[in-house]
Amino acid sequence: MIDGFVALYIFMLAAFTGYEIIARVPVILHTPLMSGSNFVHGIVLVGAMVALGHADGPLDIAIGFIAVVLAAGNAVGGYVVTERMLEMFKSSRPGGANGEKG
Amino acid sequence: MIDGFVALYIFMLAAFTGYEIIARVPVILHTPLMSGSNFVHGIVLVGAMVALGHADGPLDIAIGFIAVVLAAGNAVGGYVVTERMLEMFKSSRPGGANGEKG
Amino acid sequence: MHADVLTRWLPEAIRACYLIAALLFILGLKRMSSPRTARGGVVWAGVGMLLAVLATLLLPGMHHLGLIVLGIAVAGGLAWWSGKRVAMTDMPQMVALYNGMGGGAAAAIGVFELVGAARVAAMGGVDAMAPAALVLAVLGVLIGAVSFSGSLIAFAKLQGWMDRRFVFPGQQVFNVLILLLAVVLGGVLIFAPPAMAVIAGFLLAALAFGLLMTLPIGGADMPVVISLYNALTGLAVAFEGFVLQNEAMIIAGTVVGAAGTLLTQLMAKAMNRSLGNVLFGSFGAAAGEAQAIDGAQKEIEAPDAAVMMAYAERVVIVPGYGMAVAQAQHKIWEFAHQLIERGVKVRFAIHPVAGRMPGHMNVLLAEAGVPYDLIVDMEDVNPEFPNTDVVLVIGANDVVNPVAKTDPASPIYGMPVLDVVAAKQAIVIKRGRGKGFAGIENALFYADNTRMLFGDGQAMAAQLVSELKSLDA
Amino acid sequence: MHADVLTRWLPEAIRACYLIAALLFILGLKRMSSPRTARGGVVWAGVGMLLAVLATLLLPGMHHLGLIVLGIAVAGGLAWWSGKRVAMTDMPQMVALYNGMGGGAAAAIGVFELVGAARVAAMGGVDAMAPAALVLAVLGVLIGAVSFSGSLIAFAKLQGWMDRRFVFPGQQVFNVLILLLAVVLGGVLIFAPPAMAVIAGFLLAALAFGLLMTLPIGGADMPVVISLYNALTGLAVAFEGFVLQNEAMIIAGTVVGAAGTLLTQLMAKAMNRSLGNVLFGSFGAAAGEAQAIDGAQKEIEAPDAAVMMAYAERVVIVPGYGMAVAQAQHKIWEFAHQLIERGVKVRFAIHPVAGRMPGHMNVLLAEAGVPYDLIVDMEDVNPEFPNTDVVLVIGANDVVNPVAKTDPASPIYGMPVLDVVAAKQAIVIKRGRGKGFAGIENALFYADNTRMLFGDGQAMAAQLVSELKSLDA
Ligand SMILES: NC(=O)c1ccc[n+]([C@@H]2O[C@H](COP(=O)([O-])OP(=O)(O)OC[C@H]3O[C@@H](n4cnc5c(N)ncnc54)[C@H](OP(=O)(O)O)[C@@H]3O)[C@@H](O)[C@H]2O)c1
Ligand SMILES: NC(=O)c1ccc[n+]([C@@H]2O[C@H](COP(=O)([O-])OP(=O)(O)OC[C@H]3O[C@@H](n4cnc5c(N)ncnc54)[C@H](OP(=O)(O)O)[C@@H]3O)[C@@H](O)[C@H]2O)c1
Repeated sequence: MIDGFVALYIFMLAAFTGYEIIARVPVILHTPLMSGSNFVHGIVLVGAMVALGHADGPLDIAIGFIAVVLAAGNAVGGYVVTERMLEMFKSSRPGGANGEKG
Repeated sequence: MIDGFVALYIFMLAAFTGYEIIARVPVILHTPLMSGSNFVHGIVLVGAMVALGHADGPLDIAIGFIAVVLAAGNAVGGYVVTERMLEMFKSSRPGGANGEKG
Repeated sequence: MHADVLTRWLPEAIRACYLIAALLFILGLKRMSSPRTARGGVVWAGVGMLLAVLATLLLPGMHHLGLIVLGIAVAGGLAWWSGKRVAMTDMPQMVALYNGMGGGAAAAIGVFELVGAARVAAMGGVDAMAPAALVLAVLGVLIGAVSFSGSLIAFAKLQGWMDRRFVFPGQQVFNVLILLLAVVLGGVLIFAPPAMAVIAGFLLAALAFGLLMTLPIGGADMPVVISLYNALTGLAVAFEGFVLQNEAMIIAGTVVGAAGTLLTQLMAKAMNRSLGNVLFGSFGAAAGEAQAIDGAQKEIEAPDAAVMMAYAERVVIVPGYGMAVAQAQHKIWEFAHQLIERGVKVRFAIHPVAGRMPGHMNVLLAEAGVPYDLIVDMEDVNPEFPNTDVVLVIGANDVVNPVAKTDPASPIYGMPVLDVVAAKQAIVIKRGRGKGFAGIENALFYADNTRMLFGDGQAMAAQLVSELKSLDA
Repeated sequence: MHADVLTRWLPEAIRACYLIAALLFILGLKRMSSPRTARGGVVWAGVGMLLAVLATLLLPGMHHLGLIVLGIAVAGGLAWWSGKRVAMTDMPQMVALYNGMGGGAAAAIGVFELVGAARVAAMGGVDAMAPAALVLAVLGVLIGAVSFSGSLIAFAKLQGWMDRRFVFPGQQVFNVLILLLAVVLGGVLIFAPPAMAVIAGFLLAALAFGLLMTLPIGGADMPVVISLYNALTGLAVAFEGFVLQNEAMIIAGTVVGAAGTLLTQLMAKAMNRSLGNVLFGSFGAAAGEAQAIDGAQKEIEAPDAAVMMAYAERVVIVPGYGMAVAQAQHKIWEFAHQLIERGVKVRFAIHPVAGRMPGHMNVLLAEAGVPYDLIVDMEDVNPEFPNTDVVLVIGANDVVNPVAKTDPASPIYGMPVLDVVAAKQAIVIKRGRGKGFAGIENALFYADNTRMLFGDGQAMAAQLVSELKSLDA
């Protein structure tokens, strides 16, 4: 069980982590990273599955199914698009020696 | 209450946070930062106070008192030393325009 | 006995999967923020997602498994298919679409919980949800619904389905009133026993606000807005994660919420604007009368331009939004490649806000196969223009406009620009006298050492390619 | 009724204080990692600490409040006094001392809990502690105790109370056996009902291991070792925080644990060594026979040196460990200041591992009042040496030794050094022919354009100052 305070701690630390991860990103990666984080919140699919899995009656099932469908679109679409964008980042020198430059 | 899993989450996130904070530190600040983080774990004083505050019998009191004394030394000494070290970082230009340079 | 052991270790194992998934998400995002490791990052995050989804299927007490799998398969399949076949230049609207779906899912989960609480309340039960959970469920619905309808509008605009900016007098006041309505209805849900009608009204008000708020924003500002909605969806997911007591959702959602907020600011900053200006302001409201530009534009023909560059020592190519419109990136790279083979030192100079989304040009050039070590940033290339023989500007306008430095009355005054005007020669490919995003005249086009090569970007690049070939024949 | 309200809101308010404290710690550390904001950072963290301690005093059900306040006042007062009066150069050992105390406190808390559990067990009770708490309590005692005794040895060594490295054959095997003993006793505490005798044995074994592990490490490696123990104390605090269910301790401890681990690695890396090498290896075990150095050292007298610098255009001053020994920083800054007033462009070049702790020279120069924008890093200054008229080396040796670049057999081969040998002229202040930390000959001292100014650093700097003055008289 996560009570309110523990949730606040987790919020605080996760927010720091998210902030620091982005703090050094080069402009070139802004759009792929937006897409990548869009994929990550596709984890909402897990919540949608739990909702539909505990649905009780037609209204519940309808709402739960909508949630699953939307969430699956988020997760799968987010992955495909991010993967396609990032696939294109390659260096002309094989080792990618220039990799950090961005 | 924090159960094992929640504790693991907090460990994980706090570790990320700590790591990212340090990742960009210039060499010039290594020693003050070591001292500063030494001060921060002086928070053990809180735990020592709780222990002594719930001590029951002479052995408990003795252990608790030792904990409080040691922890207070950590917290207060850590603060003073860090403060003295960092006090000396000043720029010749008042605005500290060169501040980020390290 | 066997079943007993299963139910005991299973939930722990599933929580462990969630923990690992959260870890993989963070590590994946970390890798995605450096070009060298970016490709691997999304795979790490993908493995985390797979793990979390599979673990959830095993959760004890789950019903409707068939329906769940069906929903995932159908929606996932469609998303996969659409994501695979969309053109590179249409990526931003796809991100908007998928992001909106995530926001909608978070809102749906919140509605699901509220409906359940309403059912308990209708049967005379009290306190179906803990206060903190109730508050966060309501907030999650509000934010998720705004992100849902707002992202769909952003998608429609970028897709070209809605060209106009819908503006009417008193619009901002009206929007604020709708938001207030949503907040009040949300408050009613929190402080009174939840009722179905209130839930429906609340959801509708939230959806309406997202829609109305996004309508007046111009299509070109959409990348920033999408990034904002991305952060909001993250937050909504985190809130609903608390309601469901799911740590992976809380952590992934919060990380995205914080990362997205910073990213939104960085994007707005790269465009030299504030977030408030993007959301509520309008671009181009300049302080005074812009200075008039003297002189005339001097034309050049493709054969001459090709020869000029073929015999130059250093050439810098500056792509802009017009290259994206013309889909000229492949032809331009073909041309650059030919120059390189002739011994010319060619580099691509990318302005941070060239195009219509951050990294737009990088993505296009990468698609065409331009290795990213030929691409230089603005700060690195600006001092080198005086030593550059020819700069080829293709479809860029605002980002090479010297008035940003010289004319305080210009709406883009203060924005850092590529110093093309300092080069020995500049050749500008564009279709005609069309203005750029900021809608102002460009002094570069009138400069003495600039030649205009009028025509569609792709056609002109193709012509340059064939001219070069004929040089060798 | 009143008391009832109190007990209801009080624990919540206290937890809120802990939350704010944790936030302030993180923000404070973040500020401390940038020179511009560093000073404020420690104050932020200090406010957090104060808040947490005051809140804890209000915790319901606390006994022995007088004793608590007494302990804090006495120990805190002593620590304040000692921290205030210690010399800047003695800071590292004070950090070691205070860090050891923290580790000891964490260990004491763990022992406190284990003793309580043992008492319950002795009275026939079972499971006084949850398994996870028990494991972490034991781990916290182990790590905290090692950090405690290890840090005290580090303190004693740096304080000059123990000069020798205590080495005996089979030492490492013996140390491993002691560690194994501690681990086994810890395991007994976890898997059997805890007993007093086992607790005592476990604690003693852990203390002995920290002591034995630190004894063979040379004094100059101590900064890295202290940083390691600092990280360990953080970890121990986090573990005991879990046992006490105190979130502030968990978070602050873990943050310090992670930050300290990275910092330890950065420090070792700056010295061009691995952590394993610091802990278990010995410096100077070179691969082959070092190359002999030809030539002779050429002396110079202070008046000539002063004149040379007074009429130079650019002077770079390179301080090293000898400046710290001689406490010459104030005199050197006085001298530099005079040069600056004469129009000479003076800068201080600091090698990352000059001195005996990271940032050693920065701290000393800052103490003397040298503004930090006169201080340049190795990477920035190295390309400029060929344009530098005179380099004044004071008490530095290894960090300016060109054999690090030229002689693969040298123990410092591969370490980046200050390229003083490339300057037009170098003047080296040292007492005689003493070697540096690495114990090797320095080719710079034999170079054609180097002059040796033999004498104690402080005395020589003072002489340079008075020579300069007499130039003007
Ligand atoms: N990157 C971002 O995130 C972002 C987001 C929103 C807004 N913006 C803004 O967008 C602007 C970007 O500047 P920019 O220089 O890239 O583009 P721009 O200033 O919008 O100029 C684009 C130019 O391309 C030409 N063009 C259009 N279609 C063409 C075609 N088919 N072939 C050849 N030329 C064509 C147009 O002239 P013709 O009509 O004469 O051909 C136009 O002058 C900046 O003002 C920036 O602030 C950027
Ligand atoms: N910074 C760190 O974190 C750290 C930690 C541990 C080890 N180390 C190591 O320490 C070394 C540091 O290099 P360094 O160049 O700073 O120092 P160094 O190589 O140790 O040389 C110091 C020199 O100062 C001279 N000296 C001593 N007392 C003096 C006095 N009173 N007046 C004038 N000169 C005096 C000595 O020569 P005389 O005896 O002839 O005067 C000696 O050659 C490196 O090898 C580094 O790896 C650094």
